[in-house]
Amino acid sequence: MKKHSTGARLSSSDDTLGAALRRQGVSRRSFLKFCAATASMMALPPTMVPAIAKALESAKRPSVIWLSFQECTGCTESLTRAHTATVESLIFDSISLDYHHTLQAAAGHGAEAAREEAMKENFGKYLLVVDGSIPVADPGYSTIAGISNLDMLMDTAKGAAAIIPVGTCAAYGGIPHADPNPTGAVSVADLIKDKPIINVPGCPPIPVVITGVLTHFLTFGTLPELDDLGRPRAFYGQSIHDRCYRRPFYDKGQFAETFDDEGAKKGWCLYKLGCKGPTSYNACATTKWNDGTSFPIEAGHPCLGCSEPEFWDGGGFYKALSIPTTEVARDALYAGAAAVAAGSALGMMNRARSKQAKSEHEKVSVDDLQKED
Amino acid sequence: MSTKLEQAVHALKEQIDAPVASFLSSCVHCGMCAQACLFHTETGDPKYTPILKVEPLRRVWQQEYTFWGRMKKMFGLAKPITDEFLAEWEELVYDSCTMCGRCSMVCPVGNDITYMIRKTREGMAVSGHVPDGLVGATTRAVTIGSPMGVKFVALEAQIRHVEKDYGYKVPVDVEGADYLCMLSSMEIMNFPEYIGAIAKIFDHADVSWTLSSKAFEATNSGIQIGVSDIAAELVQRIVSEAERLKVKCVISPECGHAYTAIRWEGPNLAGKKFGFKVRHILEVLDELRQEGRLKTEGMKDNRLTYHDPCQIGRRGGVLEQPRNLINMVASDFVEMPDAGKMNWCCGAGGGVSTNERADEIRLKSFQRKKEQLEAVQAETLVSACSNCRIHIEDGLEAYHMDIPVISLTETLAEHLVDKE
Amino acid sequence: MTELEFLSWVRGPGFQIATVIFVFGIIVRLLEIFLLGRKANLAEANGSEMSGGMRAIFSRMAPESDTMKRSMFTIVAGYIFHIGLFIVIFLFAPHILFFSDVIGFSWGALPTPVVDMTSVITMITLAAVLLHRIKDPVMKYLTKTQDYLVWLVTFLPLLTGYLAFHRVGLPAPSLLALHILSVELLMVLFPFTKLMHAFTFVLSRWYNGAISGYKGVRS
Amino acid sequence: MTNEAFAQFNIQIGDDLTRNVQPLLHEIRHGLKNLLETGATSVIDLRSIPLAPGEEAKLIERLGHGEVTVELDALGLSEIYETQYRGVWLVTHFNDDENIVGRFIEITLIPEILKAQQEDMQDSLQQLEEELASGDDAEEIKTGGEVN
Repeated sequence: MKKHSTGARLSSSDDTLGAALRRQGVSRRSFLKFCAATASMMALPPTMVPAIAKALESAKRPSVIWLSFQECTGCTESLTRAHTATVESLIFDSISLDYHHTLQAAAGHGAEAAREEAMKENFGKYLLVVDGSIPVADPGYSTIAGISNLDMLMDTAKGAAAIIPVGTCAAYGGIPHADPNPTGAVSVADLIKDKPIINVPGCPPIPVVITGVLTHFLTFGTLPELDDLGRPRAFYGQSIHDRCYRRPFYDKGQFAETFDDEGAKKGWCLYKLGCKGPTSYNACATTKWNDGTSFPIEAGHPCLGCSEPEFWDGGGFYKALSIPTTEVARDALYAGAAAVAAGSALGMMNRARSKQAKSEHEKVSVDDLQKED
Repeated sequence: MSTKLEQAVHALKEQIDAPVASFLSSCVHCGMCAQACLFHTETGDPKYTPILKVEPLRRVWQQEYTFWGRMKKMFGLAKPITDEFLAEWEELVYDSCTMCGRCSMVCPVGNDITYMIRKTREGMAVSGHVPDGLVGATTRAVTIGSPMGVKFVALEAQIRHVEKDYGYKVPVDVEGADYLCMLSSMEIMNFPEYIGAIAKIFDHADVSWTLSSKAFEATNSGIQIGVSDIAAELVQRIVSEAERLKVKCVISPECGHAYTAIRWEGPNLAGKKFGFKVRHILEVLDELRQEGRLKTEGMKDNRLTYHDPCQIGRRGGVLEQPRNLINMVASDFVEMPDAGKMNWCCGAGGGVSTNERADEIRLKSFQRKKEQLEAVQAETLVSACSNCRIHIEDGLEAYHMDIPVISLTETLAEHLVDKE
Repeated sequence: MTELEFLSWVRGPGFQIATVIFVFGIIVRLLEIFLLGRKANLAEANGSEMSGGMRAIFSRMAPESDTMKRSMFTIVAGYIFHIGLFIVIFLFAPHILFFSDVIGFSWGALPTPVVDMTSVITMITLAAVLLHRIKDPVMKYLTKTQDYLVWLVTFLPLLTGYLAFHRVGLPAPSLLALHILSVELLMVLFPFTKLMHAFTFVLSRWYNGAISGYKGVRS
Repeated sequence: MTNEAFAQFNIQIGDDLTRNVQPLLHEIRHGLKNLLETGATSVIDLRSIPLAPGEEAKLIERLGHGEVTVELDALGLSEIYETQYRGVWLVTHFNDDENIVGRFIEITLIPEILKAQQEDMQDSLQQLEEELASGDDAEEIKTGGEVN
């Protein structure tokens, strides 16, 4: 990732990516390799490589503004630790990252001036990447150069071609939004309704997923196909559970009961240990983390479902999905105790009614059987 | 004085107890009881589904004894219990139910539907929606002493005939006798041979017994029509006589519901445990057999089968005794399909035979018995209930079948070895 | 409400509400029944109430041969779907997790494909039962709205459970949430409908057996 | 992760886990048959398949190593070799940090990426001509690569 000096590359934002790459001396063969890796990264079939190559050649270099709000920088860390560094850096070298206050050298008003300049120059065309949630309870909770997150987002969003909330905080509110949500944190989509939004949730998102989405936009200039939660289907189309290599154990009913039992050692399904794989949509099971080394389930830990809204309040990371989040036994006990009281009362009332009916019995004689009333 | 409708609801309210509430809570509308009821199997009409017949009781239970039913009633959401509704149910409760108890045996959740029909009739009886035939019989039972209007003078005349024909003394009002023998009017009027048979057997076995001039009628119309007060009054007549004559045991005759009335409902109607035993004549005879006091000779060699009267078998518990006794006198005894506790009713019990209006359906439902008899190609049918006998004879005639229907007690008497 | 919020609701407050109504309702109804009591029987006994009652609780599971013949479909289908429901409810691993969380102990699960197959068989049987209810004259005559409602709330958890397991039609969290919701619906309606027979059948069979047993008849 | 690494952490890999190997081999067989009959090539992206630990290693082991091995130096290393099954190639792309950025099984006469590209050849031609032109001065030869 290059650190950009303010506005340094703004002038070249009309270049195509192909031209930019060739200028950097990237051979066609290297470019094809890059395209193959890109297709793989975007979860596109290898047959798409020629189309990608063609699209990338003529793709315009967009200006990108990156805003960080209530966040932990984990998403940026994830991105900068992307294992496919060379390939991504190609992309980032060819995009114009005009503002990223964590990464850029300039600070304070200078940085803000760069942002404003980039906005003005590329109004209606730049990509806005956001990480972190936005506090609305009191804007003072998070400000940058005296500008509240809310104001900065609304202001910057106006001229954006599309917004990419990166990380669960920006996409769905994430941890700041978790109960009791003291800052009144909300997601980008909660605030902005009139711009295309591509959510890239995860805590953090898989690096290649971030770059994959950027690349998609860069390559095709269109929004990828999104699911109901605004996530690109290419990466979030299938649940962890569906793509999990431990799925056969689930199907066979073989579960690890604890983290150190025989089942855990044998790599059995982690459902009982609270795995949220069945309700979590992400690419971890195939793309994996750390150079494709592994992903949490492979490491023996249940999925937390970090790419899902409310994952923090989902009722316990180690509580199986089929278990209610409240204390059912306690509820049942209270209800049972109350029922014994109420039922006894009603039962005794019934008894009394029956007794009363019997005591009011009017003796029936044959005269009563005669039809005349 | 409240209206008949109010009285009916009140009566039903009195009848509801934990078993009823449990049964009504359990019904899943599976329809299996319909397949156990000959009024449904022989007509195919779903309205005869047994559990539906207790609908009046169900509504009262729901509206009076369940929290939600009471809420519904309060907000006017409950189905009302109207005179028209009860009128509609009269036929279902009386004409097309013999209280045979077969449905109670098949219900998968264990509902004793018959138990509830009996209770439902308590409400129906006072509502005024009750067959005239039953009202007449009940009135005669209370005022004259027998549903058929038989007075002691008529019995006396029959006793004289019997004593003459059989040559045995028939004791009446003998204080201190071991057994007080009860009779049904049907036996007095239609089958006086029963009295002769009893006299012969008890003489043969040296049993000390007596009839009572004040209480000879064992049948109890109060039970059939469903008025416990009247049933209690009728039972009380027997209890008083049994106590006056200081007998050890009262014998219920060859009559189904009489056994239920005196044996099982009697003490509960009278409100006390009896100081004497109550036994069906077949139980007494089987006891004598076990004690070796019955010596028989000769065997009936035609194909003979036994019809279990519902109230004696399924609802009474007298199932083995008749078979023990038949085996003493019959060499070709065959059991009909479903014999024993699952036997099919003749179709005339529970007051149906007293209800002329029900004649058509009664004969229609007889097809069931006909098929049972045909299945074993019975040549003789033996039973232990006069009501069953009369109706079966009627049914056989209607279906042009020629099978003699005989009394088990009488048959046994015929085969006794003459006393030296 | 996002689908995960929906799921959180049905797993949290929704389940709480359903549990309270379910437990409260059932206990109240059982007490309402039980406390009505019954008169002591003054007649001389010819057998034991207790053994007759206990016997009937089990013997009613084996119908007489004539009953079997006449109600073959009801009995066989009834057996299949009741056993099926039992297997699906109590022997499916995620369900057992639920029970062990609530009552503190667990038991062995059946392999998932077995439960899966059972749920299909159960659903087919329930569909046949519904068809029977619509077609058979007696069933048709007996049937009230409640019967269809109860059928539906029994069928829905099976269907939604099947869909959730196979992840058909909707995203998984929604399917799971719908499944749990359908179970909550079943729980809420339970005390107010004939579903109560799941508890009262024991009482009823006992009473039936006791009434007959007292007279020396095995019913 | 290699199988040795799994063994090191005492992670057991049951045979029943490696369910993808056999179907993948079948897919390769299909691809090869297709190539012979119609000349159509095919590519399998190993990253798009949810492989269990050790499965990839097992597959590669089954494919074996054939006669041709090529190393490519283009934006990091690429290792391309023909497996023991002729026409079935394993293509592994690495980045500068020697991390795998893509791994494909290509079923083709020769992987596309090995062929010299039109644009590159044009560049090379131009470069060669330039070099020859400046060869007269012959002081210093500037090597190509950096076009800007």
